Amino acid sequence: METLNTDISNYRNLLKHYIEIRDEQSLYGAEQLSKAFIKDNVPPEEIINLHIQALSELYPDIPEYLQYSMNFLLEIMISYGVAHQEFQTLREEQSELKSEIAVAANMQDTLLATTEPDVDGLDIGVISVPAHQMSGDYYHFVMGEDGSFGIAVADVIGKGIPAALCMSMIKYSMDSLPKATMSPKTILKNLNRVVERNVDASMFITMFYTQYIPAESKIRYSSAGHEPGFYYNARSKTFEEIKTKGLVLGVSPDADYREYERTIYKDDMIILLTDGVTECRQGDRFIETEEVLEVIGQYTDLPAQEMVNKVYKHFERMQNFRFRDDFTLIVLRKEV
Amino acid sequence: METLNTDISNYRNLLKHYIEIRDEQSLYGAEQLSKAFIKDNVPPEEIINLHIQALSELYPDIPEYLQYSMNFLLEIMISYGVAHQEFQTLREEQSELKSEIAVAANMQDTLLATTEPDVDGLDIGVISVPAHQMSGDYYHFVMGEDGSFGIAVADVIGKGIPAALCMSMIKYSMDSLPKATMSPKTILKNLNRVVERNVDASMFITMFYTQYIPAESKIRYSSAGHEPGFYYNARSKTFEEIKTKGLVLGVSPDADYREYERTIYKDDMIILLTDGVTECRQGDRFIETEEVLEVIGQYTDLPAQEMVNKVYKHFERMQNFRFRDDFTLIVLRKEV
Amino acid sequence: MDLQSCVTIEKEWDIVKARQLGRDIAREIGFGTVDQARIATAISELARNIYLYADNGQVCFEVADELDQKGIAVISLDTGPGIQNISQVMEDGYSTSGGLGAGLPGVKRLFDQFDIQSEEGKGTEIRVMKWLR
Amino acid sequence: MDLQSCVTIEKEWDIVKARQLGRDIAREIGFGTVDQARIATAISELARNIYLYADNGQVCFEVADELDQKGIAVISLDTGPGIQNISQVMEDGYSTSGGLGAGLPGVKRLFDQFDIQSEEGKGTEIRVMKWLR
Ligand SMILES: [Mn+2]
Ligand SMILES: [Mn+2]
Ligand SMILES: [Mn+2]
Ligand SMILES: [Mn+2]
Repeated sequence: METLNTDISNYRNLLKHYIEIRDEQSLYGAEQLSKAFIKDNVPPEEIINLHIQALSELYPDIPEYLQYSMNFLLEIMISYGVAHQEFQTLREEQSELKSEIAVAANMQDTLLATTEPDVDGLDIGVISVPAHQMSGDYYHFVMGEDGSFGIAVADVIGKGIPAALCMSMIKYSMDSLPKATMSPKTILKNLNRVVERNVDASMFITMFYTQYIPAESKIRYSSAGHEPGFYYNARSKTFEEIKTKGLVLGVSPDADYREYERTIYKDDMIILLTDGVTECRQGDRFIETEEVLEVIGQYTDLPAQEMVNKVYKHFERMQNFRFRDDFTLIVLRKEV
Repeated sequence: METLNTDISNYRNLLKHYIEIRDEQSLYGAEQLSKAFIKDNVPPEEIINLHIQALSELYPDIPEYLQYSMNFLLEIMISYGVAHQEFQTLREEQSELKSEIAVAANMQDTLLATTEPDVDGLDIGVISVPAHQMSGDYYHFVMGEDGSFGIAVADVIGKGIPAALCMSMIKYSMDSLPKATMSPKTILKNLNRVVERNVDASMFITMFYTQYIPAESKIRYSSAGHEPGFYYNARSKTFEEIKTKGLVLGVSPDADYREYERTIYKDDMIILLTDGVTECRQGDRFIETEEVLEVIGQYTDLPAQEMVNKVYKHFERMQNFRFRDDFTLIVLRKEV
Repeated sequence: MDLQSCVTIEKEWDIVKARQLGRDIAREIGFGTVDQARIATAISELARNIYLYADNGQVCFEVADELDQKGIAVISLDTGPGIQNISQVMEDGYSTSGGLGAGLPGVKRLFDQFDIQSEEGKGTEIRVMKWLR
Repeated sequence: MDLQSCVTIEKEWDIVKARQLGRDIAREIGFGTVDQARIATAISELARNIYLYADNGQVCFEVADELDQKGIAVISLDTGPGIQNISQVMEDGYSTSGGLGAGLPGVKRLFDQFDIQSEEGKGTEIRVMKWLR
């Protein structure tokens, strides 16, 4: 808070120079000095005081009314000084809070870590990026014993910390399901009960659960109100929405889920995602599904992982490097 | 950002009055005006500009050097203005973050909700208050089928959001344990494995698990490095520390826990707690265990719930209404 | 410690009186212009709280003249409704007036020491201290 | 749009030159003292970034004179290392200089419009616009 003598003389000299010559260089000096003051936590009312001191040293015969006017200005500046101090506290608090959240986000990463299954003849690409520090999107691979495996993609309605807390619940619930129960509709039915019982009525979770059965070249899937994925037909080079019906998790304790089935062929792809992908924005406008498919379509020749990376980078740029929702995109391509 | 004409004339009139009379009332007016400016988001450089304008209206023959000096001051104030604007953004961000955390804390409350068992001849009192919005303390009652029940009291090393996230894990893990497994040492052994597998190596959890068996008037307990509880002997009116050994959860995958047993008699009490109770501070000093017991001892005649409430209020006042750690205190009194 | 001088706060004008007295005492002790203005601003805040929320109250001043340091203590006393949740009132940004940096946290920032005691239904005592550097 | 006037930033002195040119143009357009000072401060920030982090760069000015509004555009162009993580650089408090309210978020606050494009290894282009009110 205390103004150093060097500051006073610095300020006075620069001020004198400016009053005499009025060049841009003194003003550039003023700006540099100002930043140094801010860095040293000098509040704005001290600046006014510094100005008064410098003036009266430079011009001892300054008119009285001007002296008084400066005292008045100083009085006005006190509240700005208090606000400035509050700012500094707030900054510290904020950075503490953010590092707390960073730790939690890290824990979440450890917790939700999942391993992509290494299945012959299947190329898998995954990207999942939170909009804020913590993610409310979730994906998980579940290995079955017969070579089949499951993929869960989920999205908590909401973002940030509450969504992340909710998401960790899904993870534990998934873990506690008996591994034998691999049927998508049974998994959703079980999870629905857990969510309904444990989570606040205002929190909903959507999930798309797909089971891949290599022996039959088939997928089975069920959806709990989740954003529909797409089926890419390699022969016609067209996308088709994967239509499903199913209530979001957590609404009704005894929801039942339909199970669908589909055979997939060589070079076909299954595209799973959350609404953070399909509801990207350009300025104030939500993009259309066709635009999303167009973007994905540009990269169908790439390996699955490169493909999802490219699509992500495309939307990142389009949205000015600020996603408004968590973004998860998974591509499965049948190679044989 | 734009200064209104009424502001200019307000400012000018007040300034004129002050220069002429120099009374406290004008300075009080200045302060009120200053607060109004801040409320209207007027940045400090605009205040300097306002001052320049008012001065030149009041004193058209103001010396040139003073004009220039004020321009210099204005230049200095620009960086303060930018900081002031950043402050406003920060305030909004902060309040958003805080309400996000409030939602998460609410979810946590729903999630960790537990029902005190209603057991004949047993009086139970519980209080658990987080230091910040979210708690890293946890307690849970588990009903057994033979009339026995278990009480888990746990504390994540750490506070705030990461601790709370970690705590919800314990809740799910507890839920997924088979109800039949009521033995304290088995429960801790199982939980230890879950924590070790799922949580970051830097996160540790302490837990004290007590099982009450009404038929035998016995408690069985095991501890994973948790703050020791106390046994209150109603005949001698003395407290005795409940000594245990056991590694904190999450350190080693195959930790084993010892199980202890004790018979309790009419009017005896079991006091379970977290270190937020025993490590209360008075000024810069941690209080001693004897002081904690002295405080608890003052209220032993009250019903268990009133007792824990009184103890909490005592420490709340002592710590100037700011707890540094989550505070959990549970009292079981055998009534017959 | 000198004897206390007090200003009873009943009308808005009394806020000005308290400021004036506080500023005069601060000047006598040797505080510079900036600190005088800070002290006056804090007095306003304390006196205004009495004026707005309590029926009865006063702002008092003490001069601390110790061996190694001099300072001013400002004490605000009221028999108002008291403060239910002190931690909340001391939080930044809580002030319902909407102003930045106002309220009791602002008063705390303007002084070196801050103490508050409050009992619901009985009143509030705030004591702040600023030392001359 | 008028033709661009540019200042190449090589030494610290060029920062002053850019400020001067920007301030002159702003004054001609009709911006008042406060806005002139804001524009000059933002120019400093942009030019300093070039001076400190890029080998080669310039700060250019355009006068926008449209039917219903006039304004100034300041464009900073460099062939420096580019910005790896733009979202991070645009976050408040990121600035490693430690100063409050400095950095690109500060520049953004001083103007009405802000655009940034950057490619790693190629350079950065920042374009800001302030309208006369
Ligand atoms: Mn979501
Ligand atoms: Mn979403
Ligand atoms: Mn803890
Ligand atoms: Mn603790």
